[in-house]
Formats: sequence, structure tokens, C-alpha cells
Amino acid sequence: MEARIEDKALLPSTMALNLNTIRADFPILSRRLEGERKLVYLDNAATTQKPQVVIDAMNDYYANTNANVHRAVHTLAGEATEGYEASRTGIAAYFGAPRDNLIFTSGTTEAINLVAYGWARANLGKGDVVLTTEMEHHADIVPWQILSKECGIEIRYVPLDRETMTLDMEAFEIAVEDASLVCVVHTSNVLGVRNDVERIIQLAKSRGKGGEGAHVMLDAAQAAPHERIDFPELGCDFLALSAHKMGGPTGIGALFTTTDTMETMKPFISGGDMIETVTLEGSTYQKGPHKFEAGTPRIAEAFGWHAAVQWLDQHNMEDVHAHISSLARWTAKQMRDIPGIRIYGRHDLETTSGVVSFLHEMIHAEDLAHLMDAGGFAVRTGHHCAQPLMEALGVSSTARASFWIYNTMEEAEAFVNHLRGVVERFS
Amino acid sequence: MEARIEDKALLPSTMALNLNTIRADFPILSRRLEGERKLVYLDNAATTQKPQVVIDAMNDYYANTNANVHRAVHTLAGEATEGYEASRTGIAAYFGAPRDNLIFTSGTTEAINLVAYGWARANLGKGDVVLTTEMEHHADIVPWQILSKECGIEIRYVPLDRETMTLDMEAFEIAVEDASLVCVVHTSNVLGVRNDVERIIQLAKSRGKGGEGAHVMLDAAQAAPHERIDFPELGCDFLALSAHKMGGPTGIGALFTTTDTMETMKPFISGGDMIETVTLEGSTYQKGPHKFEAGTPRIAEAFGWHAAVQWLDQHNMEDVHAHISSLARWTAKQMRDIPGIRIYGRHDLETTSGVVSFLHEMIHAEDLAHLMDAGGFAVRTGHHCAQPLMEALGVSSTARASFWIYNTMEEAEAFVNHLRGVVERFS
Amino acid sequence: MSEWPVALQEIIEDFQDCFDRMERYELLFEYAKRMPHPLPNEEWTDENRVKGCQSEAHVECIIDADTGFHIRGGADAQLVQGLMAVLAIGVDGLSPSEVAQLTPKFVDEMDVKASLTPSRANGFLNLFEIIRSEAEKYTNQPQ
Amino acid sequence: MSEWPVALQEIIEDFQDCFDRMERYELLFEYAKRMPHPLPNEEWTDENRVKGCQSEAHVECIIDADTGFHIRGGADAQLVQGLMAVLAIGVDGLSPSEVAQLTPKFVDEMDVKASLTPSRANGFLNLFEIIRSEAEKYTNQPQ
Ligand SMILES: Cc1ncc(COP(=O)(O)O)c(C=O)c1O
Ligand SMILES: Cc1ncc(COP(=O)(O)O)c(C=O)c1O
Repeated sequence: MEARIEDKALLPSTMALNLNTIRADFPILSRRLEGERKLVYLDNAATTQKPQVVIDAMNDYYANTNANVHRAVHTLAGEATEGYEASRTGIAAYFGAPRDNLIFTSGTTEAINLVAYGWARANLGKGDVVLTTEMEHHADIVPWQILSKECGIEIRYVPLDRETMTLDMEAFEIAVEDASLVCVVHTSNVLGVRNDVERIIQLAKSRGKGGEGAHVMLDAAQAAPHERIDFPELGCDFLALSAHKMGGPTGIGALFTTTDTMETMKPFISGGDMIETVTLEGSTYQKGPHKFEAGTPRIAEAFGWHAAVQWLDQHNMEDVHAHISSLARWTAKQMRDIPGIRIYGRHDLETTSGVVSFLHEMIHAEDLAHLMDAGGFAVRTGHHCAQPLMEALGVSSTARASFWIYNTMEEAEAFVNHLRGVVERFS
Repeated sequence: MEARIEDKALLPSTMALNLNTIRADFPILSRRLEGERKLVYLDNAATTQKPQVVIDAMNDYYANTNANVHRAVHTLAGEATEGYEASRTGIAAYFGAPRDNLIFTSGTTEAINLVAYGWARANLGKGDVVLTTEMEHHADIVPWQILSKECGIEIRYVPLDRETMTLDMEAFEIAVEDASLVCVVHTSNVLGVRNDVERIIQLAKSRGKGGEGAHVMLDAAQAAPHERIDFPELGCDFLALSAHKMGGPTGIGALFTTTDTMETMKPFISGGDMIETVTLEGSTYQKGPHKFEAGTPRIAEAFGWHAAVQWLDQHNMEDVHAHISSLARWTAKQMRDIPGIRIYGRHDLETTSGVVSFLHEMIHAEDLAHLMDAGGFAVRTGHHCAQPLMEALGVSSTARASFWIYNTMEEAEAFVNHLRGVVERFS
Repeated sequence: MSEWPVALQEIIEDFQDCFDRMERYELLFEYAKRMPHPLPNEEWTDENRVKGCQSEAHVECIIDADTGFHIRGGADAQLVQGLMAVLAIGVDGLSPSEVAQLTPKFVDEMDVKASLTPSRANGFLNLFEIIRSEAEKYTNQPQ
Repeated sequence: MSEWPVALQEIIEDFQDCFDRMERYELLFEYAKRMPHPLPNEEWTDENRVKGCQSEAHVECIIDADTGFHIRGGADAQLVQGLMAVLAIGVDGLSPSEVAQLTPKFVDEMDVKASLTPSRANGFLNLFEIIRSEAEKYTNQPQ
């Protein structure tokens, strides 16, 4: 059975994006694979491709400006500092935040570690509960496990509701009362489910820590490429992100945090640039984000990420989300008709991101990924750094197709058709 | 008085390098500043410029290969993983080391923090002495100060011999006996002095920790761009480096450590990719460097750094060092003849790197840097993240010119002449 | 270069006849079913696990004085089991010294290598090396 | 746009006559010596320190009912002190409300801005803002 074209009525808003111009911005999309096969890149939840403007921004930095930033007098150093700090301003503004709420890190993982080492170690101890969920990426589990061994905090996990494939919000409402810190993935990298983060924050603030209000950290690695996040409006205390999942380069990400909370944080990685004075007896630290940014920063990466948010900013993120989400939902719907395919996630919700996790009852996920790759379709397979979620789903891995802004309906159709062929031939 | 040409006899080995072809490899060197002035980049100790092959390697990665690495089945992910791991192998080999001695970090600063958080916190405690020096960069001071507050280690500093501008090795010999960990800068970023690291390691191993042998960490940020370092041959336990100071990109560096020592290290930054299994109850970790590399790595940066070591490897590093060192020594010698100029460092030693720190008795260092910049000369001014060393030198900052492989005798002469003009006009 | 054991040579030719990667995969799926001495799941242990495979793969070697060298193995992914079967069939009944002298180059001739991702290729090389070194232990030929 | 206070206008023209950056720097060094009301080192405190300068710079404003607005200041780098002096001479004796209405744009007209690094420019803008807001406090004009 071919993909049913009439189902494309699911895709009203795609019209708002000019996919031809969008695709033309990404050099890799014209790459041909072995046997002149077209690349259909559906591994966007792992990392997105980069528009030419991002590559150019870093090129231009290295070819014309490169110099170490801060404390600098010469022309190049001045330009580099100006560009680097303009990147901070621009990226922060994209997230609705003042520039000094943004601490550059190497990615979401380091950002969450900064919350653990910088804030939690200074502010939590025995008796404090860190509430997280079964839906988390390992980046939001392992740092808490390490911290708990060290300083006696207790970790509790909000379970996945296995029926609805969403967080068990009833369990959350009860558990939040004991929590000093609530750490939740904004949008799941496996299920595509967007958690009701507004309600989670509201509950944590009103009922957390016995009514005192808990701190909230959101893992927005998968959310940032999908929707426009306004950090102050959300009202959480920490927001962790990676540039490479939203069109930016590898090696850079951010922790957003409020001025008040930042003041309660201890330094984490230390060295040059984060100090005010160093003597043999001791040191005093800078104020604001610089206190947490030791050493030569990710300068070229900041330029690249800045270009990425400027590129994204050309588009209405609601249109972008509608496009991606409807591609994923259409694809999931078609796939349910393929014998033996099972889908994980809630593809009946408009808030779902571009992720479709699936398995075939006979074909091993890894074989499936090879067989899809043979058709030019890049899908990922594995536990997606979410083993507890796999455990909750009763599987050890899934295959995952994930869409982003440049993917097209034709690619989704081709994907479904190739998958159908694979299943017919190999099961 | 013009720069004396006969002193160029100091420069026998420059002949071995073809500076025209070398310079042609660096796009930024043809940049013109305000008023069509040529750029003379003398801020190499802060960060070096990048050859086109490094820029191209990252470009090519983003335009043709970009995918997240590890646990990957599709073509791009396979190529990215292969290239990333080939970078590890290639970079490690450049330092004479097996690939699994190399832990990627975001730079020297994070590498030293990894020693502090990953090794020292697990292996040192009350009663242990960390021996470092007055010559250190803040990156090798502040992490120890933070650790000492936390776990009671004691920090001792080997003083600078203010006469010879080198480490007081007699003091070192005595102090090393109590030390569990010795942390020394291989080559000073302020003085250009290369410490006798071979002897330091030998003493630490034979007499450290009451004869048991101390661990040794070398900060090789300034050494790597200057000489070929063979990690196993040196015999230290940790070697910290930054790519951006040796022709590579920002955002990446490494900690080298031996297999045995690595096994005694606790995880530091944690999350995905560094675990073997994660359950709600706890996690087990990967073996080798991956245990310390959580999250999406600096993929493009690894490709870029790999290209940088391949580029460097075309040259004999002894010739490179001789070239840079003799430029610096020639320059320092000329500068001593300029009235009011005072030089910091030992420019009579062949081991000295490309760094010339200086001050004028009347002209403020920052003014000096501006006045040099007006001539197109990029020099840095400030405490160079070495306030304790500034204190020892009795100054609050210096101006610093630092040479690298692409700098020429003509640039050195022009620098000296412009400086002479500035001093005549402004003092 | 075509100095491969007869059984292996036949397999190589089988694969060379394939039109494209999908056909080669189909053939590997076929071979996966023909594992001469399967290793049932119950016998999968940490000791016989092949490291470097993403999926589970387990292998053991048997040397029988009369019937020669044999591979027992199993994997949960069929492509892995297929590669394992190719090897198992290719060397079945050879002497340990013949097996010890084998190189993994036959995979190139099968044109399968290009279809293996690096991690898969690594897994395969680990598998091959386990078998080769196991055979070497039992070989009389020194050197 | 040339609605600058007379003294400032003269300084601007002085700088516009400069041939290049080195000459402008020379002129700034000159001005550094002409600080109308120097603030001696002994009076440098944390309170009067200008933040955002790499080097030390300190400034205080005096408002005298008879003689108007005055800047006392000092810096260890001459280029900073020169900029400070330009400002101090340019506004010396104006009314607070005149000073409060000043914009830092005159630096553009002096062609000096291009010669300032961003950190220096920031330091200068901080200095300017300290003085402007200090003047504003003493101004009778509301808004
Ligand atoms: C001697 C020395 N150590 C450490 C560092 C810190 O390196 P990075 O800023 O790349 O982390 C530097 C560079 O500034 C240095 O010169
Ligand atoms: C939900 C989620 N959290 C955290 C991460 C970790 O991000 P990074 O690897 O960029 O640090 C990822 C990406 O893998 C993710 O999908």
C-alpha cells in the first residue's frame, strides 16, 4: 500500500515555509551517498545540519578576526571580543533573556553538570530531594546520581504513564511537594512528547519544597529546535541547551539562569577569565556569567551559534513546529499501517516534536537502520541515552526517525515507502 | 638607531622553514587593517592563527559529513565517528601516545579541572600537598584553591628566582618531598621560560611524597606550539593542552593521562556517551577516555585539531622552535637598547619560547599596546592570567609580544622600529 | 589473492553476484539462517560476547581432532549473524593453522565492507580476530 | 549635529585636523596633561572608580553654584586620561542640565572612536554615563 496522499491534508501550515530556499541554505542536503543515492537526513534529534551562514560565520571568524577575547587592546582582539559578546547578546535575546543570564557551556550536558556542581552542591544536601523523571536523557540522570553519592541528596523519578506515553502528572503533583529541585526534559528525544512544562513550573513554584517553592531546571535540548522559548516568561530557574541541535556548531551550548540564582552558585570550572584577583592565598571571582566561564571560550562556536539563531529568526517558529510536527505525525500514521511496525510516542498531539521512534516485531532495530541507510535514509538506533525510558517502554532500543525544518513531504513519503519495502522483503 | 641587521646572524635555522609558503597557508595574514596597514600578529601566546587546512577540515565536516558520533549506523554517522576517532588517534600519535591516553576537553583549563575533580578529589585529601609554582597561569592555581577549600589539601608554591627569572629549583627539591601532586607550567606564557620539566618529573618521581613518588601534571599550553612533546617519553602523569594555541580551533583541548592513572579517576562531567548502563538505581561507566567525555563531543573541533597537527607535522619542530625562539631573542636584544624599555624573561636561553614581555618605565602598558596597534602590531597587555607571577615580578601587568611559526624577521624589525618611534614620540 | 578456502571462495562469489547493497543484505539475512553450529541464547555469556558490536553477538570456537575447526555463534541482529555465518561456513572443518592464516580481506572481495558502518566493521574485525587468535592457539605451526 | 558646547567643539576640530591615528593619540597624550581638575592618586577610591576600564580610572563630579559643573579625574593610562580631559575641558563650567543633555556622539566626530578598542570604548561610555547621570541628578529640568 502506497502512502496515502490525501493524508497530507494533515499538513496545512507547511505552506508557510519555502522549503526550496530553506534546503538550498544547507550544503549537506545536496550530498549524494554511495550509488548516487540522495541523502534523506532523519537523525535531527541527534544533531541537525548547519546552514551555510553558520559555516560562513565561523570561516569568516577564523579567516579575518581570530584572536583571544577579553582584556584585549589590539584590533583583532577588539573585534573578536565585540563579536563574541554580541553573540551572547543575540543568543540570549533569541531566548528572550538579558545577556547576563546566559552562561556558555560546551552543551546541554555540561550545562546540567553546571547546575549540579555549581548550584546544587552549594545549595542542597542531606534531606533535599531532586525530582526528575523516567523520561530523561542520561545527561539529566547521571549528574544527580553522582551528586547524590557525594552529598546525600535523594533522587526521585516521576514515572512514565505507559498508557498515554506522557509523564504521570498525578504522581508529579504528589512528588513535587518534597522536591527542592525539579529537573525535567522539556521535549523527549525518544517519544517526541512535549511535557506540560508550564504546569510543571507552576506546580513546582507553588507547591514545591513544602510550599516554599522548588527550583526548576528544564532540559531544552530538543525543545529549542522546535519552538521559541522565552526563558523569563517560562519562569524556570535553569534552562539547558545545545547549539548543535538547532542549526549551530558542535562544542557550544548554554545554561540560562536568573541573576538571583546565579548569585547563589559556586564556581565550577575555574581558571583564567573567571577571576577578579588571584593571589597565592586565594582568589575572588567575577560577577555574572563570566564567573562560570573559565579559560579561553568557544569563540568561533559563539559566532556560529549566533548566526544559527539569526537564521532561525527569519522563520516563524510556530510555522516551523507545525511543519516538523505534522511531517512526524503523518509519517507515524502511515507507519502504523505497515505490518509488524510499532510506534512509541503520542503522534496524535500537535505539540509532538519531529521524533518518531519505532520497532519492527521481527527485524532487529539495528538491522532496520542498516536497511534504511541502504536507501539513503539516516535514522538512528539504540537507547538514545535514555535507558530508564527504554526500560519503562519494555525495550532495549528503538529505531528513530526525526525530522527538522528542511525535511519535506516527499522525503517522508519516500521513507515510508522504503520502510514498507524493507519490511516486505526482510520479515 | 635602526635594528642592527648583523644581529640576524642569531638566526641560523630560519633557513629551514619556507616562510612564504607557510604564511600563504594562513588566510588572516593577508588581512589589511585600518588605513591599509599590514597586520603583524604578535599575540600568539594568547591564541595562534589557523592554517586554511584547519578551516577547510571543519568546513568539509559541516558541509559533507556532519552527524552525531558513536552508537551510529547510518552513513554520515559512520563517517563522522570514523573521522572523530581518527582525530583522536592522529592527535594522540602526534604526542607519541596511544589513542586511549587522550581525553578530549574544551581546553587546558578544563583539562586541569579534570585532574582536580576527576583525579585529585578521588585520590587526595587532608595531609596531601599539591605543589605548584609562582609561575603558573590561573588555570593551574584556582582549581587547586577551590579543591583545597573542599577537601583540605594543602597548596604550596615554588617561588620564582627573581634574579634568574626561572623557578627556584633548590626550593623545588626540598618542597617536592612532601608533594603528592606536582603541577608545573612547562613553558611560561609570560616569561617564555621553559622549565626543566625532565628534571622536575625525575625529582617528583624519585623523591616526591616522601620517596613514594608524586604524580605530575604539566601545563603544556605554551609548550605544544613550540616543541614536539612525547607524552610517554616525558613520563608525567597528566599533560594538559589547548588546540587553539597550536593552530587548531577554539573549544577543544586534551588531557593526556596514562592508562593506570586513568583507572583511578572518578567521572567528572557526566551524562550520555560516558556510561555503560544507566538504571534508576545507579550507573556503570565506560572504560578509557570515554568515561570522561560526556555528551555530544566537539566533533568538528576534533577534525580541525587533527588537521592542525597534520599541518604542523610537515615541519621539523626543532626548526620551528629555533625560528620562533631566535626571533624572540633577537627582538628582546634590540628592545633592550630602547631607552626606558625593560624586558621580563630569559632571552639568552635557546629554550626560551616566542614570548617577549616588556614594559616602558614611563608609558603605561595599555597605552603601549594601543600605540603598537596603531602601527598594525597586535600585542597583548595585562596580567596574562598570571597575577601571582606579576606580583613576583613587582608589576601589575606587562605588554607581551609573542611570535609563532609564520612571523618573519621583517616583522620583528618593523616591530622594534615602530616601538622605538613610539617611545621617542610618547615618553 | 583468491587463495581463499574453497567454501569461503564460493560465498565470496555468491556475494559478488549481488546487484546492490539491498541484495547483499538479503543474502546476509539468508546466511544468518545457515549458521552451521548455532549458539543458543542460553549459552550467551559475558565471556563469549564479541565486544565492539552495538547489538549482542556471541561466539565460541571448537577444535575437534577429527572434524577440524568449528565456530558456534549467535547474534540478535541478523546482519551480524549473517557475517558470522559466512565466516563459520567459510572455515568450517579447516585445520586451526589454516584458520590462523586467514586475513579479513575476503570481506572486501565480498563487496560487503562498504555496506558496513565503521562500528559494524569494528565488530566484525573483533569477531574475526577472536576466531583467528583462538585458532592460532591450537595451531602447531609456530611463528 | 554640531550643537556641541563651544569648548567641546574646539576640541573636536582639533582632533579633526589630525592626519592619522598616531597623531590623534599624540593629541590625547597632550590633553591628558591638561586635565583641568586632576584627582590625585591618594583620592582614588573604589567609589570613584570607573568600571569597565582595564586600567585604573577614577572620576568625581563637582557642582558649584557659581562656576557650574566640573570633573575631577585621573587615570594611569594616558589615553584614558586624555579622553577624560577632553570631556572635562569640554563641559567645564557648563550647567548640569547642559551636561545631562550631552550625547557621547562627539567622540565619533573626533574620529577617535575607531581608534578605541571595544573595551576602551566601553570604559569611555561608562565614564560618560557616570558624568551624565551625575549631572542629571543636579539638574532642575525634570524628565
Ligand atoms: C600556560 C597556560 N596555561 C593555561 C592556559 C589556559 O588555556 P585555555 O584558555 O585554552 O584553557 C593558557 C592560555 O591562556 C596558558 O598560556
Ligand atoms: C533531551 C536531551 N537532553 C540532553 C542531551 C545532551 O545534549 P548534548 O549531547 O549536546 O550535551 C540530548 C542530546 O543528545 C537530548 O536529546
